[in-house]
Amino acid sequence: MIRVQSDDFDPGAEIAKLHAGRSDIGAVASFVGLVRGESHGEKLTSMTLEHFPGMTERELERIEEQARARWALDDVVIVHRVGELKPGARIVLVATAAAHRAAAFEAAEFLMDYLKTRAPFWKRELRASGEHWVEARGSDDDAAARWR
Amino acid sequence: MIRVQSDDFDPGAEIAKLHAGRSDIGAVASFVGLVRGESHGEKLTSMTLEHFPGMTERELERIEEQARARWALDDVVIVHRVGELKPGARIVLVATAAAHRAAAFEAAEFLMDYLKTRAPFWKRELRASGEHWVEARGSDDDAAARWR
Amino acid sequence: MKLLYFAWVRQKVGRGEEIVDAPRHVATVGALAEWLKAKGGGYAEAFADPKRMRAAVNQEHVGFDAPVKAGDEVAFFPPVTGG
Amino acid sequence: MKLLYFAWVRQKVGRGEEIVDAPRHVATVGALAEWLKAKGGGYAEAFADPKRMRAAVNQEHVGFDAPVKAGDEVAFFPPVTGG
Repeated sequence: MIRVQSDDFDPGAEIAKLHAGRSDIGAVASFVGLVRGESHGEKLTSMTLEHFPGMTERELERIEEQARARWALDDVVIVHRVGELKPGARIVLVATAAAHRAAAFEAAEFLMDYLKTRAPFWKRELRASGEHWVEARGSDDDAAARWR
Repeated sequence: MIRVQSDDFDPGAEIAKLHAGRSDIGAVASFVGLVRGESHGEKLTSMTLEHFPGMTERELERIEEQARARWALDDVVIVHRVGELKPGARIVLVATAAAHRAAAFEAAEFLMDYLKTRAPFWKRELRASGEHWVEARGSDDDAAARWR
Repeated sequence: MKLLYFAWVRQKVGRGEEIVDAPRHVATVGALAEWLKAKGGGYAEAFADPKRMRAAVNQEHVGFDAPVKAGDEVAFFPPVTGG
Repeated sequence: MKLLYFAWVRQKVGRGEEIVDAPRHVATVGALAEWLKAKGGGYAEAFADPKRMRAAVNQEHVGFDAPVKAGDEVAFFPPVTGG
């Protein structure tokens, strides 16, 4: 299940939904990404997330499909926020449910690595020195490349 | 922070506590382990977790210390339940907070692998055929060995 | 052909989308980028360095050698930075 | 010396803890296990296969070659299965 929204989300509720009423799931791994209050040595006032409506959802669905093809997952949830976010705010949640922990952990890491390099979101930071688009990091490409 | 208890826990509340009021944390990785309703092809009635009071807490603290020595973690929480649990019930939570996702994910996996092979808990299953102590799995030793 | 621009590409070009009639020889994403760059002004600035630019045709990531044709939706944007 | 037993070791021995005065030659965890096994009955059953047994001295995991002395707390248990 994928969702793109400006509203905040509740990680505990999302994790609980993944395994509610089921007893075949032994493991739920999850990841929450948060806005950090500092960037390039400057205090961050806010971060604004722009995206490509339509393609974002399709790309997240493709990323979910790839994870499901690769690991025996019982369920997957990806929630990503857009719009203006303050330091400390939640940006993204991925959670994976599986019979055993290795699949759940690996799939959650895969989802984050692919999301970081494939999903059409762009971050703009407002700092003391003005507005700056966040530069893509080579380390994210490297992280994604290990799954090939 | 480590806790051993018979009561259930709230993963969302634990995750939120890790980063509440802070803006230096960019990543929270977490894992929830659940009781599966089937074991060895039989329906599971319940699972009872026995532990070594005192040593359990010390061992979990040692595992947390090792993770903190290895990764730059802002916070760690480990909650493990004991007593009788029904299928679908939560058994364990580990959550790690860090500036970036790689450290958070790796530390959470490390904590689970070490907990599985070092923390003095023992599972007894009640199934149709009677009571059975869960056998330690070689795959858990292998998972723990990759951190050496 | 419908063109979409995101992030600093949008800011430099000065708009988020537009409909264009590209000449017939513009048959790839790369040729389209060159043709837009030749318009000068904000386009020249946005398309100055193809290495900093990514593209999608009909909402699929593609390389600059991918074909484009009338009716396609082509998006230009920087490397993504979500998550 | 205080002895603790957990999981099926506890069930086979028939108790969770006991205080023992081991003879002086019982100076390692392994020697203690052998001495307990020689008591027969549930002890013989519990300590039949040392490969299935783990130990802790004063709440630290140890191997069977670890020293034990009067006043120590020694725990015997199967490989752990938490998480």
